[in-house]
Amino acid sequence: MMRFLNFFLRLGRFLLFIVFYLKEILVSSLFVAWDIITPKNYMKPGIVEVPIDLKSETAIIALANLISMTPGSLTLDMTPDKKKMYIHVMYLHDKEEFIRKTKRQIEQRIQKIFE
Amino acid sequence: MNIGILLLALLFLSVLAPFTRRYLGNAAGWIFAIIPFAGFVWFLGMLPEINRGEVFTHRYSWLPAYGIDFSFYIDGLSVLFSLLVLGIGAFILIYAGYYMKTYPMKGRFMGYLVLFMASMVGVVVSGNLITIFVFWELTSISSYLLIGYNHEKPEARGAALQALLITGFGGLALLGGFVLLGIPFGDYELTTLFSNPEVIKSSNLYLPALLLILAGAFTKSAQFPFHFWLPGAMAAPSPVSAYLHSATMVKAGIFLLARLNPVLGGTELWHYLLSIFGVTTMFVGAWLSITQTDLKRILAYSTVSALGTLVLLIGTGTEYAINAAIIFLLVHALYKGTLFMMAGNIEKNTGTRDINKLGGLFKYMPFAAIVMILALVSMAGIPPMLGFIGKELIYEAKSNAPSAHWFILIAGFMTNAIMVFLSMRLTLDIFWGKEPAYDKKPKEPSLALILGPFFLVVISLFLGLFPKTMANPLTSQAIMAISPGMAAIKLKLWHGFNLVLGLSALTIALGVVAYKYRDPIISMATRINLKYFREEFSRVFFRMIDYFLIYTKEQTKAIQHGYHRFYLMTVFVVASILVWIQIWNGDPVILELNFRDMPLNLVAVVALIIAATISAVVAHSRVVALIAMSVIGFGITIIFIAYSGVDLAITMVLVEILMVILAMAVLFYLPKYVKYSGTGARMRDALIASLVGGFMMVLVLQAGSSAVQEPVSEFFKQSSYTEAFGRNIVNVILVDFRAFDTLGEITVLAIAALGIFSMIKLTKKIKI
Amino acid sequence: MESVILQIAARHMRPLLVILSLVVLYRGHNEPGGGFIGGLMLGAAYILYAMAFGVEKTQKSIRISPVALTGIGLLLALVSGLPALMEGHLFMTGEWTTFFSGSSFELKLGTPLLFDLGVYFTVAGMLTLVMFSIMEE
Amino acid sequence: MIPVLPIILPLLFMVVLIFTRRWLAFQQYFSLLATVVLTLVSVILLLDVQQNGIATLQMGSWPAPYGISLVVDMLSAIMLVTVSFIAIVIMIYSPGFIDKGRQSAGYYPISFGLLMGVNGAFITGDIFNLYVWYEVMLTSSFVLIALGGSAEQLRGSIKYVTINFVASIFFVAGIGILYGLTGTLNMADLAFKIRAAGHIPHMNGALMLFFIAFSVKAGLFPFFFWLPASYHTPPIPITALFAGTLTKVGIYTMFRFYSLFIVENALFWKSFILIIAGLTMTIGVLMAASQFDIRKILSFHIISQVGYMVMGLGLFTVGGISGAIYFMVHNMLSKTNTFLAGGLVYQRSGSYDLKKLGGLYKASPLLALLFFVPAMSLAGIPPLPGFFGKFFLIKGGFEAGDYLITAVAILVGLFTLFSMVKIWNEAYWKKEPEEIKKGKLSRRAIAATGLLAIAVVLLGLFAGPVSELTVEAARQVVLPELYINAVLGL
Amino acid sequence: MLFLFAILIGVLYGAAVYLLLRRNIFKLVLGLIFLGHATNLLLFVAGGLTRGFPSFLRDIPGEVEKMADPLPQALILTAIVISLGVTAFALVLVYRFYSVTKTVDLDELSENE
Amino acid sequence: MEGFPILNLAVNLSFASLTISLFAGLYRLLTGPTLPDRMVVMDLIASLVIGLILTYIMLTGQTVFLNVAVVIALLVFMGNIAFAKYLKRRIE
Amino acid sequence: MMEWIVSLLLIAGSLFMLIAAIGVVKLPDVYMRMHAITKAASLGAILMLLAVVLWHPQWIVVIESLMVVIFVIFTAPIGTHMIGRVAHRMDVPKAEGYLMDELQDEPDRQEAEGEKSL
Ligand code: NA
Ligand code: NA
Repeated sequence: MMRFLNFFLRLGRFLLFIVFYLKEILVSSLFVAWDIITPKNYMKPGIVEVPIDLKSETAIIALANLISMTPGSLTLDMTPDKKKMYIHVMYLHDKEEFIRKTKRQIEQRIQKIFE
Repeated sequence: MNIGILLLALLFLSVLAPFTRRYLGNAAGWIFAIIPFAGFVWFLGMLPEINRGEVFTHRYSWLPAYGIDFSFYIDGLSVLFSLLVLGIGAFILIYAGYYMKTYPMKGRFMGYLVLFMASMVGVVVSGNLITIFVFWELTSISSYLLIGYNHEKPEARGAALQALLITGFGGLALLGGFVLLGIPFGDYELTTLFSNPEVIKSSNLYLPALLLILAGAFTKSAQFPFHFWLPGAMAAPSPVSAYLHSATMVKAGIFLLARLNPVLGGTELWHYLLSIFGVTTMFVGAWLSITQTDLKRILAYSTVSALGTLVLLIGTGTEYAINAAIIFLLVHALYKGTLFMMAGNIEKNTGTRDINKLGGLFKYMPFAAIVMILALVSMAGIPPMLGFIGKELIYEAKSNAPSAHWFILIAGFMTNAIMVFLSMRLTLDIFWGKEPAYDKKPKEPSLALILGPFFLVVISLFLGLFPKTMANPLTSQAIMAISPGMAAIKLKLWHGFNLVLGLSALTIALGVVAYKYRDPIISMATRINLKYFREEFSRVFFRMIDYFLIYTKEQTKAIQHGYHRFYLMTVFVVASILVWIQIWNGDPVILELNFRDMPLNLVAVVALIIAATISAVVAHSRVVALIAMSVIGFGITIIFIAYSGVDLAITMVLVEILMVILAMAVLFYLPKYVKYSGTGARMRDALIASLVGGFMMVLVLQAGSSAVQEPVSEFFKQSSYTEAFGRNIVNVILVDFRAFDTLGEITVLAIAALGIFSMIKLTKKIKI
Repeated sequence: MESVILQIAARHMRPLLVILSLVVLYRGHNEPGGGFIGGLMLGAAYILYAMAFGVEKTQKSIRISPVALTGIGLLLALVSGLPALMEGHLFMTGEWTTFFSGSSFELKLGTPLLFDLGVYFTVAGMLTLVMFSIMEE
Repeated sequence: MIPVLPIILPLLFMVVLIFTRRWLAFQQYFSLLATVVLTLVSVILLLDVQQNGIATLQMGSWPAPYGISLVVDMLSAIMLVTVSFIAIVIMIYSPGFIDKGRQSAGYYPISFGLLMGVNGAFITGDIFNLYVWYEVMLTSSFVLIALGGSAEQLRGSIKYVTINFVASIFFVAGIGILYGLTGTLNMADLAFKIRAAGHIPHMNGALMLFFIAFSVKAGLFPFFFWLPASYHTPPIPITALFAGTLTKVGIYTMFRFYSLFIVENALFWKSFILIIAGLTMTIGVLMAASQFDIRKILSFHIISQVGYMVMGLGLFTVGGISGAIYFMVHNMLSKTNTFLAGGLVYQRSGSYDLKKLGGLYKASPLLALLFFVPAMSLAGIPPLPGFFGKFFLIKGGFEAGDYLITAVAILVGLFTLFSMVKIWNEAYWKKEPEEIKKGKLSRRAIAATGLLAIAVVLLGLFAGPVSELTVEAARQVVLPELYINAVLGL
Repeated sequence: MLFLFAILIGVLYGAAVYLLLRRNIFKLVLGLIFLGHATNLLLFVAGGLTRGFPSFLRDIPGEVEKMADPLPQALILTAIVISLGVTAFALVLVYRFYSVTKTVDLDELSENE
Repeated sequence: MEGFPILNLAVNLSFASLTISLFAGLYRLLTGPTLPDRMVVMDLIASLVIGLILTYIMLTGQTVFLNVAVVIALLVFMGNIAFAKYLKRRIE
Repeated sequence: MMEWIVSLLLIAGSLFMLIAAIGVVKLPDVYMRMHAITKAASLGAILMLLAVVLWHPQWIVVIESLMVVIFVIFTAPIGTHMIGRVAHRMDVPKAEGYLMDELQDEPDRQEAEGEKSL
């Protein structure tokens, strides 16, 4: 029974997450699109090392993919021990801020869904 | 007894021969001779019936679909030849059994001899042109194997090759001639041919048929300018020379001319062709024999001359001429067989055949000497040997010829004088004269070695002494077979004093004189030969072969040059030419340009594919080329989708992706791309490419613009769901309507996979 | 060391691709798909796995060798022609049976489907055989 | 049912051999048994065709022209029997010659793939299906020719694969165009439509594409390059198998297509084919004369002799076609036999190079005989079958009034004789070089070669009955209505 | 559209031929792949072009008449798969060729002929 | 789609932008400059093909084409992996 | 009404793809180009699929459309990851103005030689 409930909890989180995620994609996509079609470039690129706390492989790959699908960031590589991820960021204003935001907005949500 | 049984027995014997040596040893010859001797007797027994004018025929169904039977036709001509072949053959086998005592592979040798005997009998008793041809070719092959007996010597191999090629060439021509001959007759049976002999002469196939058949007969019978293989054939051991290359095989051509005389003869063309070739050969053969010193080569050239005489006589075609031909044939076979066997004996005893290194042999081997001298007497045409009768008849024939060319008569006269000269030379230089130092003392040949020569000479002598009772019964029917309606002339040794006798006497006188002045004559002949026959024919022949080989080598280098690109280029260029010609000659292409039918997006896709194609072609990087390939693949996928091919599009995408993976996996190992071709080559290739692309374009236009009323696929649309229970028609076609295609196709996949698998696994193991 | 992300992805995708390939195979008679496409997808599943983990590991995880798979496919395709003979029809004539006839789960099975299964295995076997051979080099 | 067996049995055998590829001895004996079974089936088919006329079968019971038709007429039946007999011989020979590595690397199953393709090509009555069998055959041959992968083999294979691939592409392009023009793939139906319509526009191009494709496969001038470039590279049983089967499939198909599809422009096609035939036989034989490698001589001869077969087609009379078919059967047997004998030479002396060989006549009478019989057959010496083949063709040629090509054919015979004798003189008669290897001959290889030599002799001795079959086959080729009616049931 | 497709097919064949005539063995393989593409397209176009009606039977009245000809599609599918097999084989052959001879220059094929 | 001019317009616009995009991709393929630059073009083209397929579905109403899109979406990345592996081998 | 929504979605989706393509042309280095593609693929496809689903509201269409979306989202990043990773290893030149490249300093980037997994 608990497991059943747990599943629905996760599903709810998952759906919420998707809604959030679609909004996020749309907004930042528009921003990137704007940046592309306007002559002036706003980008401040960089490749950032992000430590990850996820354990399950499913969760890790979900994280990697979501980061890539999020406009402005792209998973480039991961250490074999699955502890660090290297992310290419297009608008890197503040590294720490980026890491915080990624961990909070994506990693933690994923953790709740998959682990 | 049946002729078929005789032939089979001989063939069986020839197959058995190689295995007999171990059991029979040197006695093999005697035992082998039994069958030919039995055959000889059998043919002798036929003579009475034959002389009553009977002809024996047997027919066996052979190639019914082609209306060709395997048939025998035994008449006087066949019997005469068979008696010669089997009679002389029996002696030769006995002779060879001892002669070859010390040689290796005697068994095979005897086998070939018997095989030849069977083939030769086959030729003369065949009742069908094709049957004749089969045996004819077998004589060539057995001759080849016999000439090449001493095959470790290059000369023997060369001589065998030369003989085979020349007689083989003749054989092929002969086959062509026979086939042509069969067209107007509708049959190859001799009986058919003889029953209506005029058919071919009125046909326009006469000329080609005649020329081809003559090519066959002349090469086999060593007529000038094909004569040179015969002296070359002396590389064979003496039994072979005695048997094949004097007494029998070379007469096959003569036999053929005689056999076909009723069908082909009697025309001006026949007459002139045979006379010209005959007389030339007769004289050239005799003339070339003058300067020879090798005993066997002297005999060989004199054989050439005799063969020329025979052709000349058949070509002359008068009653006398035909009579003379048959008698001379007999004469020549008897004395030449003897002479060759004796030449072998002499060589065996003294170790040489060079007449300059021989001399004084009479006192060592008087009996053998007498045998040989009698044969030489016959050759010189001196009584009482049969040779005299022969020569008389020849003179008679020549002087009575319808177009009695003095030229022919003089040439004949000279030839005979040379024969007398040769006879004297051989007699005196070998048996008397200066005696060299022999390694070991020569002695009389053993019984088996002298038996043959002795009997042949004796027969010649008896035939000469009692021509009416002995020679006439043998030959009269043969003469009638050659020329129906002609009678055999009553033969006699003494004709009284007449022109012919005068000529004979003069011939002998001239020969004797010539012998007296032999040294200046020989040196003169040598000088003339050096001037006019600077090259021996056989050397010319081999040089021609060399040139031929050089030519073929060059040709091969030019065509099969090894450059893969140019092979492909040839294929493409020729294909373009052929297809463009077809397009040019075909129906006109009506081009309807309907721009409404061109959605811009598809135009763009086409443009994209073309652009990607060009970039793949000019790409300097393989990765670029491969990516361009996948762009093309995607472009084609879009086209498939735009025109309703769903399964196609899916498969295309999948295959494209997998292909890229595969190509990449392989590319790992290849080195970086290198540009090899220059601009000129590129322009040329572009031109070829556009030719091919162009014709494909036109063909597609033609096919695509033609509307088909009722393609078979209508059936698939109608019955896919109702009968095959599937809504995806493409899939239903693949797994049901045309599942057999699919079965083959997956087999291709499996085989390719296995191939790749083993190519990689196996080459790992094998060191290269 | 191969990319961890790829390995994780391959581990996840292989079962997905296998199931999808079966779906495509089954649907093929009525919808786009069929033995070829299914087989190509099945092959792709294992190739992906091999690209992530190497051939050896992949082969260990399948148990059946690609050669055998190819052979089984061919044999199935061949055998699918035989039931027709038992029915007295010509070779490769489609023979069908219907399960749950009339109900909403009506299921038509026939030898052409078996044939398609043979195609499926052969194609997959071929692909894996080829790719494994090359990748092992 | 029987007409499908020569196709599916090899597939079945192939599958069995795939599964048992680790048991070499089993593979050897099973393959032999399997080829015997195939031969029996083919003989039964032949007898059936002889008794009941052209046999047809509709795959999957789908009626012609919708389904795939299998058609066995006399020509197909003869080819089937010949090929499967050759396969028996090869299967006896191979274990004694091919190294174990190659044998266990798929030689046996893939050989059956080849047989499947070859038989399929002989039997099918559908042009696309024909393409499929062609590909089965070619892919198998690609694999076989590259099997083992020595540098020489790979060099040959690349040429072989590329040029044949191009030909296949031409073939399939022609099929597509023909389908676009007529809407059918069934050969009988196509032939029927062509005859019914009188004139189908634009067909010339497609026909020429077919001609080019088959010319490449058959090794006609000027498309033969792949053949001499590759045939001398694999182990000799493979070459022998190829020599006995592959180019003949091209010829067979050409016969079939010519008979069914050439209605218009017959004169153009006839003269075109005769010219190609003349050039092929001449150039092939001249190139053979220049060679010193036994395998190369024989390979170039294949080309020359293919010219003879095409000549028979060009005559397009019962006599000519029958001659060509007989010639083809003879050539398949004799050529395979010479190759196998060449393999024995190699086994004995370690070389194919005439310059390095010699003394075999003395060393081994059996070896000499085993070469002499097929070589003389190729050279057209009676009573061996080569003579009859040549004779039938010459007869056909003269009777058809095509004197020039017949004269060429006659002359080429001389050069053929020359090159056969060249091998004989050099390898057998020449004195044995001192440094020559004295290898041991495999009994199986000898037995196989001997069996084939006996078959060659028998083919000559029984030229009568055989030529009755070929005449019947030729009649069916010359009268395509028989084929059309048999398939469409008209 | 036929005209454009004909041009496209011509270009593809032309490109294939051009590539086959190159000396680099990689281009040869590329040429083979191009030949396959060109031929697939040729079969497709020569069999007749139909837009928007894939050959799936959906019991919609009148659809069957407009439906694309399924047969050429089936043929192309077969041809695609066959050329996949053959091309794969050719690729591996080329690879073996290189690893044995250490060259990608086709002109070095001429050795020993 | 018949009777909906706006949809027609949308389809055409979609085709237009997608085909322009295709050429953009080709441009990048030809200009590079690096191999990874060219490799990403394949992804772009694959996406564009999915777009084109969807547009064709709108044009013809034939939803079966979705199957093609599914396959492309599912498997195109394998091409990337292969390229990546090839390049990786080259730098090693 | 529905046709307007559908049209809008279709145009929007294709425009996103166009922008992605422009991005591929315009953006200065390979990483940024990959950004453009990854997003365009998903977003453009999602919008256009929405159009299709709305216009053809059948279960099978919905399911297949969902499959396209999920697969794109799942696979496209893996592809880009692979390319990005190898590009970085190849030291593909980066555009100007990078704030940092921490992957460059990653000690494990150079992998052991001779390892063969493909
Ligand atoms: Na059409
Ligand atoms: Na010949």
